[in-house]
Amino acid sequence: MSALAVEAIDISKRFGARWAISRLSFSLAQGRSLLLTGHNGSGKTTLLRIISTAAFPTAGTLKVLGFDSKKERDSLRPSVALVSHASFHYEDLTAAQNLLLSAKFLGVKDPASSVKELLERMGLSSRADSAVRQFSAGMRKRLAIARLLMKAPKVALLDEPFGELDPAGSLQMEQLIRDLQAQGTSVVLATHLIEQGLSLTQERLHLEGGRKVSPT
Amino acid sequence: MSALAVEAIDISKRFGARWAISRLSFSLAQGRSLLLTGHNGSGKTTLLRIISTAAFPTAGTLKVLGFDSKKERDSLRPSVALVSHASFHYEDLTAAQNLLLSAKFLGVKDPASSVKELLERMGLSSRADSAVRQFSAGMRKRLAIARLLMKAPKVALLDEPFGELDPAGSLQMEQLIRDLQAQGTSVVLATHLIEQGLSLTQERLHLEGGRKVSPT
Amino acid sequence: MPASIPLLLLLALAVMVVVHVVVPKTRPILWKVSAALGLVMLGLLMYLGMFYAPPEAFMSNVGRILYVHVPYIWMAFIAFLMNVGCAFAYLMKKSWVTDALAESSAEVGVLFGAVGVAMGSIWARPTWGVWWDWDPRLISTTVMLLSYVGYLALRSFTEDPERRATWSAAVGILSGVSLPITYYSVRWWNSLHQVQSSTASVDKTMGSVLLWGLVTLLCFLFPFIVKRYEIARARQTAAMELPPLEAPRPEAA
Amino acid sequence: MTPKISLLTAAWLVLKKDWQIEWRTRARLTALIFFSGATLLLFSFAMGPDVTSLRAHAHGYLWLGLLFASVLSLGESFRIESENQALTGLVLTPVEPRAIFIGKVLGNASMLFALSLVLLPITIGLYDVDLTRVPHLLLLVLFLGTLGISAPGTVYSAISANARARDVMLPLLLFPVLVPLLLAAASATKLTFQPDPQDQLGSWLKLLIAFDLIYLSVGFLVFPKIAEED
Amino acid sequence: MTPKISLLTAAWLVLKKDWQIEWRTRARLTALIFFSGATLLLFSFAMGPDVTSLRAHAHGYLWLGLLFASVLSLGESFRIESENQALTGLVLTPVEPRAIFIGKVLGNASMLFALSLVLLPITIGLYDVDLTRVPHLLLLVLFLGTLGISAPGTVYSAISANARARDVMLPLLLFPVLVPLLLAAASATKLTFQPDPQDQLGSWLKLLIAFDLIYLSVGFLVFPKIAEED
Ligand code: HEM
Ligand SMILES: Nc1ncnc2c1ncn2[C@@H]1O[C@H](COP(=O)(O)OP(=O)(O)OP(=O)(O)O)[C@@H](O)[C@H]1O
Ligand SMILES: Nc1ncnc2c1ncn2[C@@H]1O[C@H](COP(=O)(O)OP(=O)(O)OP(=O)(O)O)[C@@H](O)[C@H]1O
Ligand SMILES: [Mg+2]
Ligand SMILES: [Mg+2]
Repeated sequence: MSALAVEAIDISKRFGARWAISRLSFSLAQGRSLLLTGHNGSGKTTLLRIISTAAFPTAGTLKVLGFDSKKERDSLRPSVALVSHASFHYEDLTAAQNLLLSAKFLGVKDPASSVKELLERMGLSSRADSAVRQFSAGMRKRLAIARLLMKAPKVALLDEPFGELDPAGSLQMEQLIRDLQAQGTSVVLATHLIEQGLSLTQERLHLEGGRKVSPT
Repeated sequence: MSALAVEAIDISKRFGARWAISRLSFSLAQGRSLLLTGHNGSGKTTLLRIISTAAFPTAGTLKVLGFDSKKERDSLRPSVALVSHASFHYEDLTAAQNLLLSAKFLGVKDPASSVKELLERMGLSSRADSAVRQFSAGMRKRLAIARLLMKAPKVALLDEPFGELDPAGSLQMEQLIRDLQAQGTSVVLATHLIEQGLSLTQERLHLEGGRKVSPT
Repeated sequence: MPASIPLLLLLALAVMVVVHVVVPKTRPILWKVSAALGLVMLGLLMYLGMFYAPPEAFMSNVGRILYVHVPYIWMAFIAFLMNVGCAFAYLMKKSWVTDALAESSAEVGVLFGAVGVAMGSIWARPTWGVWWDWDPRLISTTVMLLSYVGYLALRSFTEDPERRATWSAAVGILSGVSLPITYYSVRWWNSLHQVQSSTASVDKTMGSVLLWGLVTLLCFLFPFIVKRYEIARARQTAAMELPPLEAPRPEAA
Repeated sequence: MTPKISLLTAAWLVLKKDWQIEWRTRARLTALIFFSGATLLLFSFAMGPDVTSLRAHAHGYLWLGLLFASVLSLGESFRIESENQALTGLVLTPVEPRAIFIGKVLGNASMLFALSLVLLPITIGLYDVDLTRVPHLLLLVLFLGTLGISAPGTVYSAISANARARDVMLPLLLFPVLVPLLLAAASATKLTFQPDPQDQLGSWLKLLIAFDLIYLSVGFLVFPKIAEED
Repeated sequence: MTPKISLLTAAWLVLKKDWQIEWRTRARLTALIFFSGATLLLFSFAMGPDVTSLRAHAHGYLWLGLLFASVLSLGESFRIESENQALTGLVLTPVEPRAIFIGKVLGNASMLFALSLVLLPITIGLYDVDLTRVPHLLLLVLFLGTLGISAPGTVYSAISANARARDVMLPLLLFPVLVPLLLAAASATKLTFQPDPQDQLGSWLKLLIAFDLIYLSVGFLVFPKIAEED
């Protein structure tokens, strides 16, 4: 039996009086990838944030890579990474400085050169020394992806990764996802581009009002 | 000769030391629609903001509906509307309050009922009384579109309108664009989904580093 | 007054509150008993304070307000101590019970403290000639109350229950630092106001009347705290119910 | 094409929106009251326990407290507008920038005036001043003073909402401009607390009115230029 | 799995990042200096032209100025972290929250300490005090005092950065907690300006150190709980 990358046991998440995730259970084997779909406001971003340990379920247990996401968050965090609507960057640092900071926190060997390589790869090297405040929407997305790649996580959480990327960037993103998968990373991909998503993943979870339903 | 919706005469826009738009000239006849494409950071958002009079060209003249965008902005503004990355909403007001405010400023007749109708149309009526702060990315986009529809502009500027929308919302957006066009509105559509964009517009402008080039 | 007395009072309160929380059977009875006892004791306190105790040496009869002024402020102290305890307990192990207790003790503490300060102020008018004076004891007490008002404001401005609980536990502990400061302020900054009296400096009968007043008010403090606690719990459980297992049928859209 | 609604209607809508937001979050006024209450307390610490000297300077403390509170209040008022670029959204709607100015000034002034009313009893309690001498004139002074703070405050907070390090920019810009106004307001307030043998209150009031008119009209002229890119 | 870098390395990186941002924008310290300079000036206006009384209270004005500046500075320091949810990003990287606390406290304290150094000449100029009596002790008092402001300040600004009406929430929470510390710092400063016949400076310094230790350790314990959702 292969280990589980994600295992949700009856999790729910409440905001104020509203349940964004309701009694959700599912599991994903390590190495396999999951497509997350659902209407606007169905809870995709919330679920990804919970898996990334940026938020925690109000009730229920979530295990990621065998760790309880709430109690063992410290052990879990080095192995998951999230790209979402909020980009986590410091607006007044440059792209290179932002990445370098992550690299140092992660204890990457030779941070400077891996920053350079990643910026190159995401097509940002000509703007490495611009403050993020001056970036366009797509450039921000690219930088966020670079940050995820820097971490080389075991579980990669991608929230609408194709949004804002130009066609070339979109193709590259697909390739990146395949590369991650080839290295054994489980990808959880939330997107509204269902065909594209289906071609990249093996499993699917469709949410409606925070509940699991079969896609229609 | 039909009147021109947009006429750019050698416009440029500088941020700091960098030119986001360089010596751009183009025109768009009233009633026709334009597809705006280009790599990330090529200047699409900047151009749309300039057309909407949220920003002004550093050099050159831009005429929208025959008005000089800088000098006659007051006459122009009631007729253009923009949906972009920044949503213009008050986070602490509810969806309905935000729309109602716009409606009153616009002097719409019977504002309450048109707010209700628009929220219904954009699938937000169940969340009309939630603060925008609690909205998901797609719900914010829907609210921004509702605001544009409220204005019924002669020139509609749409910056990646399909981003963040679920498939149903995306289809509805296409239909909305066609409806706008049927009423004689010129649509300027910036998107990375080129096929979808081409099927909705008659003309195309491809930017590279802020300059007009022919798409490859 | 020996330092052990306030600690004993705190202990008594803690035991009663724990009993109330842990043993459901006592819930309808205990607070009523306490309140009733308090009422009876209050009647006696009036008599003792007005007629039995000797007039205060410097302030004559106005000084008799002492027998409620001091107990009120002491009750606020005890409630805030309880708040700090609950805040620590919450950060150690999350529990809605300690969160609710923290909320109720802070609110009741602010209430009792405000009454106590108001009485002090009423007292100050005839004795010092002003409503208020710049004195370390008065200021530190007021500042302590203000820091708990800030605590309550934060609670009411935070909607998410989990955040509210952890944030306010953190703020509660930091505010708790003002308790010992208030207590010692008289020694640090030499004070106009009375320092803590020792048994030596206070007449025997006065001391015992004061003690009577303290116990009386403790009998009121307890029902206030548990009643407020029950309100907080009710609000929590209303927000806490899990969503139904199946989606409600009609809302299929 | 002229806008469909009048300048004053638009200003009223802007003002109402501010009140609405304040009402929904309800945090601002409450927090301001405690903030300036605490500030007044702090002043008396710094000045030591001399009651007569405190009473003699109560007018100064009152206005300093209001000034610091206004920095926070103005900052908050434009933080609301810079989230999601809401101010740009208003301008594009279109709403006349001058209407935005009027609405915002009145919104800020009403907040500060309400605050000053709440601070009065605190002033009595802490500094033992006598407010009953000419209460109507005292109210007038408070009204004119808070309006005078709001007019340049609105302009500057609009600027600093877009500038870098905006929280710290605002007071930097604002304080120097406000010094004369504060001086006038504090002096006038003093004369409502204490006897006014030489009948100077009237001239301070006139000065205050003049400041208000100047600041309001300058703001009215200048605000459209800064509310949008130019 | 243990983090790959030590707590102190991480704290140092957080601190360096704050300095880097400050250096790029360069706005914060400049603006703070002008702000507290203006504050000191306003105090002397509000208190009237009595030089001896000004000199006698200079220590109080100095710390009040620092206190108001610290509210702005702390608010700005966490505005940076709440844009783009950068603080959440740090926690997820993962960076130990306690490292973030240490880094942020030192960042804020260094900013305030720098500010206090700049304010000293202004204090001389405005209030004519004598700083040369025990300069090393004065520096020590300033250091301990600004560190003591930063410790609870960091905790509270992290909270209020996410709370509603955050600009006004911070001082509301912070001021009451800081009052005793300020009192101790101001009293100690007074004794460095003026003769200290009863040799009380030492005990004030001890009190200050005690406050710092308490606030730092409480903050150290509490910060991890509030840096992330729980
Ligand atoms: C105006 C606000 C006042 C406040 C905030 C205040 C505060 C306090 C506090 C906190 C205590 C408890 C001290 C302790 O036992 O440790 C206390 C006790 C006491 N207060 Fe006040 N007080 C005020 C006014 C006055 C006035 C005007 C008087 C009398 C002139 C007074 C006389 C006393 C006495 C005699 C005690 C008892 C001390 C003892 O036996 O422990 N207080 N007050
Ligand atoms: N406020 C600003 N300050 C400085 N530079 C800016 C600013 N806004 C945009 N730019 C720069 O202008 C250029 C064009 O940006 P713009 O946002 O218009 O790109 P875009 O075509 O919309 O890209 P995307 O597809 O990623 O949304 C970019 O190089 C960007 O870095
Ligand atoms: N901070 C919040 N406070 C209150 N409600 C929230 C918050 N964040 C999300 N929600 C609510 O939770 C639900 C799920 O939101 P979420 O962002 O997860 O949706 P989503 O599936 O990602 O939608 P989209 O496709 O639009 O991005 C929505 O109803 C939303 O209103
Ligand atoms: Mg989403
Ligand atoms: Mg763009």
